[in-house]
Amino acid sequence: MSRFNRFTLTGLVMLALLIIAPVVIAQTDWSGGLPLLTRIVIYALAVVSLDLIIGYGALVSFGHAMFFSLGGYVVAVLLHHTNMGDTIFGWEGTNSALLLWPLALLACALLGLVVGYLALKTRGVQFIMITLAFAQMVYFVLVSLQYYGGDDGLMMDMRNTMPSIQLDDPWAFYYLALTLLVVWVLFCRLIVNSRFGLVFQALRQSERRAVNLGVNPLPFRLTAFVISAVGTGLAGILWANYAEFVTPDMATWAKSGEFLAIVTLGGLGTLLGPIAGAAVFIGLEQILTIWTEHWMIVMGPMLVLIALFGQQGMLGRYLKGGRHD
Amino acid sequence: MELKGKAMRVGLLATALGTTMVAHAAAEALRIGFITTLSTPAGYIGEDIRDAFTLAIGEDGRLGNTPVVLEVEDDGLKPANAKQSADRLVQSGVKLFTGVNFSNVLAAVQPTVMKSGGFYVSVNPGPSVFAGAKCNPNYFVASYQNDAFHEAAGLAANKLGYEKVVILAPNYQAGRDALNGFKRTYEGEVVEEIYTKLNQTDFSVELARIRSAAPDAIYQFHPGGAGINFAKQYDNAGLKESVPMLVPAFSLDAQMVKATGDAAEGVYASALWTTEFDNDASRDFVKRFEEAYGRTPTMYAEQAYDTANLIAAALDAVDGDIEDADAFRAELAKADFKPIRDPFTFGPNQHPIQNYYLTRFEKNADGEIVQTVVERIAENHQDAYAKDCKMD
Amino acid sequence: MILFIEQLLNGLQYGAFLFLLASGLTLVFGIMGVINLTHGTFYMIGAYCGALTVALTGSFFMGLLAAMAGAGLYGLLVESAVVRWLYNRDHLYQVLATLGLILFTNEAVTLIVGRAPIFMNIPDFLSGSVTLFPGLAYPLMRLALIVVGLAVALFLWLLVNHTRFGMLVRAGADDRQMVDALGVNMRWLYMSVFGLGAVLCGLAGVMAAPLLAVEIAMGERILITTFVVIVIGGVGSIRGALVGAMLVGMVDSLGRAYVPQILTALLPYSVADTLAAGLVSASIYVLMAFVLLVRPYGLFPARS
Amino acid sequence: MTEAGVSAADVSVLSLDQLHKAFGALKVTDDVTLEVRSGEIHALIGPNGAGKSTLIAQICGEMRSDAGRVSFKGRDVTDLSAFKRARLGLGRSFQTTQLCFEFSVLEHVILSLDCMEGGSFNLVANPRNDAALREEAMHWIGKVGLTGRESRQVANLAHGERRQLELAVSLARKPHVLVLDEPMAGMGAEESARMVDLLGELKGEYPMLLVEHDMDAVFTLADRISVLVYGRVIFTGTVDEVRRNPEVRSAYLGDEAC
Repeated sequence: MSRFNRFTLTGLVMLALLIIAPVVIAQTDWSGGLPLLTRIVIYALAVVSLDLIIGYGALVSFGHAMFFSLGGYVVAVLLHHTNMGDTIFGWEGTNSALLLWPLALLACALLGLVVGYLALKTRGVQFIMITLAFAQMVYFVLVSLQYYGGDDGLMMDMRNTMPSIQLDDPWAFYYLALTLLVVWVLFCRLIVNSRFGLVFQALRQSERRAVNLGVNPLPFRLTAFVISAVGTGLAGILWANYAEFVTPDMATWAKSGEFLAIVTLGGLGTLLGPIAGAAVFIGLEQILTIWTEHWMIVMGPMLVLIALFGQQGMLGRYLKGGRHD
Repeated sequence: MELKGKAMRVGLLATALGTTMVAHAAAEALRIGFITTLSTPAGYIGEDIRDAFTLAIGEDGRLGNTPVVLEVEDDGLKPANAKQSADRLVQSGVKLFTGVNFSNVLAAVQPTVMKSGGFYVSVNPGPSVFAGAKCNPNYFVASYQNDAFHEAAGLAANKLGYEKVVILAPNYQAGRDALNGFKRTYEGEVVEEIYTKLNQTDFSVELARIRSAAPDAIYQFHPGGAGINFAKQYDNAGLKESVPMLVPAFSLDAQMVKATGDAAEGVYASALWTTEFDNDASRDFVKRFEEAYGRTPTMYAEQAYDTANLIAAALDAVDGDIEDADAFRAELAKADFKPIRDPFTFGPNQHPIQNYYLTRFEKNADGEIVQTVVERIAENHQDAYAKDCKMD
Repeated sequence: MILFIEQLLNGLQYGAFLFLLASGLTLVFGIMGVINLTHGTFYMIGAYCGALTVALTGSFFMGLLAAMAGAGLYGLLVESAVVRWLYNRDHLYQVLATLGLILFTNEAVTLIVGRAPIFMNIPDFLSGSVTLFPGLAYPLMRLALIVVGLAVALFLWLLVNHTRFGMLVRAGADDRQMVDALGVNMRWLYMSVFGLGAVLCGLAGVMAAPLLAVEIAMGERILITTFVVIVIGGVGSIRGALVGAMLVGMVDSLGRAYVPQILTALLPYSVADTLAAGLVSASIYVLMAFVLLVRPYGLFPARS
Repeated sequence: MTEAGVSAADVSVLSLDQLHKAFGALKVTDDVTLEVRSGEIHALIGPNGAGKSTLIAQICGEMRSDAGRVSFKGRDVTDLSAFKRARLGLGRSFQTTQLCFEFSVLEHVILSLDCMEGGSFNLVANPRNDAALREEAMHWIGKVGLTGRESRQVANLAHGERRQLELAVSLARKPHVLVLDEPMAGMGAEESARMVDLLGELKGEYPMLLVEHDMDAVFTLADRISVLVYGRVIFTGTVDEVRRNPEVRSAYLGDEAC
């Protein structure tokens, strides 16, 4: 029971901090606070999704940036056509988030399905590399999309619209992103503890045992992979709306690596740890860049130290400890 | 010497404390948002831009007569970071921005600044998106429109009498723009159009294709390290002697020439300005820059210095008050100052109408490779997008 | 025809270069189970040490020695300070730590040498071209790369198949516990393999430096390609690294040489142009995905 | 040992027909024919390297056979993958324990019960809160003598307890045959004795193929014994027949026998 309590307690503390932080920062004259928090929340959404398959399924994807970029590109491209007055296969387009976002998520799910199906034929290092390969392919496709700006990326003239929520208002946008994060974490938590989740985790701990209990590994891993792709895609959608432009940058291996680093930093298989990881990683990057342009000379060794001594990331020990006995 | 010491000190301060540089911060100092790329291998360009701008500000912390504070932010060549910085600076009340070094970063920063009603004056990139239908009254480009060097190179190729050429660029937007710009003005035959991979390091395959096509010359655009690699390998393959190479200025800037060595000798480039410009303002600038920072200024440094002086002239005309945006805009648009390169005027899209030169990398008396001016190839050249720009 | 042979040579040359990088990486990977992202950094260190030494002494051989020594020493430092403690940890921690080392090294080199790329000349005895047969002159520097690549392949083959060290390396790739059980000093074995890998990177760096811009982050550009090579070849196998390197070198080079022409002949220009550029860029990743789908553990996996 | 009574119960549950497996030139299993009848414990013995582990992998579907057939409950399963064979009721234990170490004992047995049909894609329901599942899981935990240990994490169990849990995990699925790969391996005398008692209790309920080195255990438990040497079954018979057979004695039992 204590594990449940620790998760709930940590989750509530984080939520309280994320709710209050912008209000507190607004009292100071630091204008970068809200955008920084928004970035943290969006990244958190992506890395929580990644943690779902790495932490609970040992599926180390080095290509999750492809879903991040796809989510963003789908909304940006559709918005672009709508604003240009083009029709898309006879459809005049829309700017409504309620329509565009599910569409983008569907695209991510389909890509996840295809990539997952092929990649899950391999394991371990080969899985890491084949996901990377697919992400690189997506990256090169995006770079070669001349019509959508190619390497320079595509501007969005406005954010999507949503009934009764002003996405253009930074406060409303932040709290919307935060709400989505909360919902997503709760959903992931539900999955982890579900009948599906039990099997999925069993596959990580002992595939042979699970198979001899009659489990066919592929559908379970594929389902989790697709769910993870959708979550990362949602983060991409939010990112596109936050930044109001998308670039192939979103699909580089460095971005995928960043996601991996954040998950590890926060603590694998904890769902909440990666959120703390995102806050620390992005916060640190922000603080260090303000301090010196040679910030990497500090950031680098910090990552090394975390890998060497933070055996389970920042929150791994705490959130995983105290279970059974 | 006095100046050198001060400038060094200011430069060092900027390096050590990063980013917010306070030069004699008076209470009323005008804050200028200066977002540029300092980290990453391309950071040397950002350093040149920042340092030249700082040099223009001088030891008294004034741009013209107006006390200013440069709010320098490193974007790390990530548009998202730059956008973040722009948001932050806009919210803290900054109204005037400059410094961005790359088109994709500018694409992230410019709209944010425009939305806030602030001004942006570009020190380097002039992407076509903002030069045509999406031009903006508060957006000025004090350098060049992105296609200009390529168009000038096309004219140069005509003048040099090349009848068939092979053209190469990396397969991304700027690369495609480059080759299209060249083809717009070039009158001969393009026998082969080769797109290389982004971040490609080895060009042996492309060199073999060039050799077999046996053109009169090649035109190639590869920025940064790729440009150096290309020039070195081109020389090593023995092609430089038989097939002349023409490049836009930023494919071989002063720093890149050092890393390219003798392989750069004999290469032609289209340019706005070089260190060998024959006028006092230019010589003085090169001397001061070298004294202050111990290195040769690149074309980017010159552009930043001119941008600073353009802003200085406009500020002086409005007594440092940019709250009256209309007045400040009108003064900027006059371009009423003496640049180091040839004087220019602004077209309707507020991009420069200016002269371009054909230059050649040659050894000087000291055996150093310098960029000598061959001849003027374009007079009062205007970009192709100006006609699409309709200011209100 | 002559052009085709020249392009084959280019593919061979690129393959030889990739092999210098991939052989060390695959051993480290196979024997120690470590994903070492700093491998590209050793290559950069080699290029810098070589270029700076040549600038100082004017001797290419001094540069060669300095590059191999510099990269090797840095490799040993990285092994003993960081990587050694990560042998039995999950791959993720190795990725995190070595990513941190990349960031650190790049910035440290920036602070010491500066951001602007530095220059290294082609040594006189390797400048110019030789005529292989009428109509085909090939640059000596590139021929030298091919020769060095093949020599290293031969050296590694002898080392792995005909020495006690090689026996341990092979055993280690097959079964780590077994080597442990033999009572071999594993620390010594790991350090030498890691150091050897770094030295070969340094060699690749100094051999490439005359043809390339020596600059920060040059290692990361080549790192991912190197990983592609060893995954295609099969992790832990020298033979796999050689075959993978040649395959990647050929596919990349011949793709760049002929795919645009072939597609332009078959398809309307506007389609062919974009398609060719995309295909050429992604060719090695397509190759890797294809190989892994058919043979999930690569062509010559060390561990079956 | 008495001769097993010849009755309707004597039908074969699991039968191997001329199974072959070679790695290169090395024939690891060579023409193995063998059957496990309902209600019996059929022991498989043989020296190290005889091919026992490979044979089990072939039976359970982890390794494809080069030739031959595996039939289970009268159905040809040679081409079925491991998880499909498991779903048909082929239960097993592993030579080195294969368990999910992060689960609690209770969770693990619940997992086993919940996978009867190959696992569920229900993303919402928490099986731990299913009273019926818990109750049934507790029954099997009790059956193998782990009552009181149900909330302990598998990683914290003693070696013998893990073996008991493996049995519970298999039994919970009500298997039609149990393939046990050295269930006593690594156990102390006391633990072994408890395991022998436990298997003895289960005898008759579940047909078993028992691979074991502990000859005392084999002679106590088995109805029939097959001897595997260099991939071939050199003899099959009752315990007494095996004891008496000179070929077996020389090839394998030798001094170890008594």
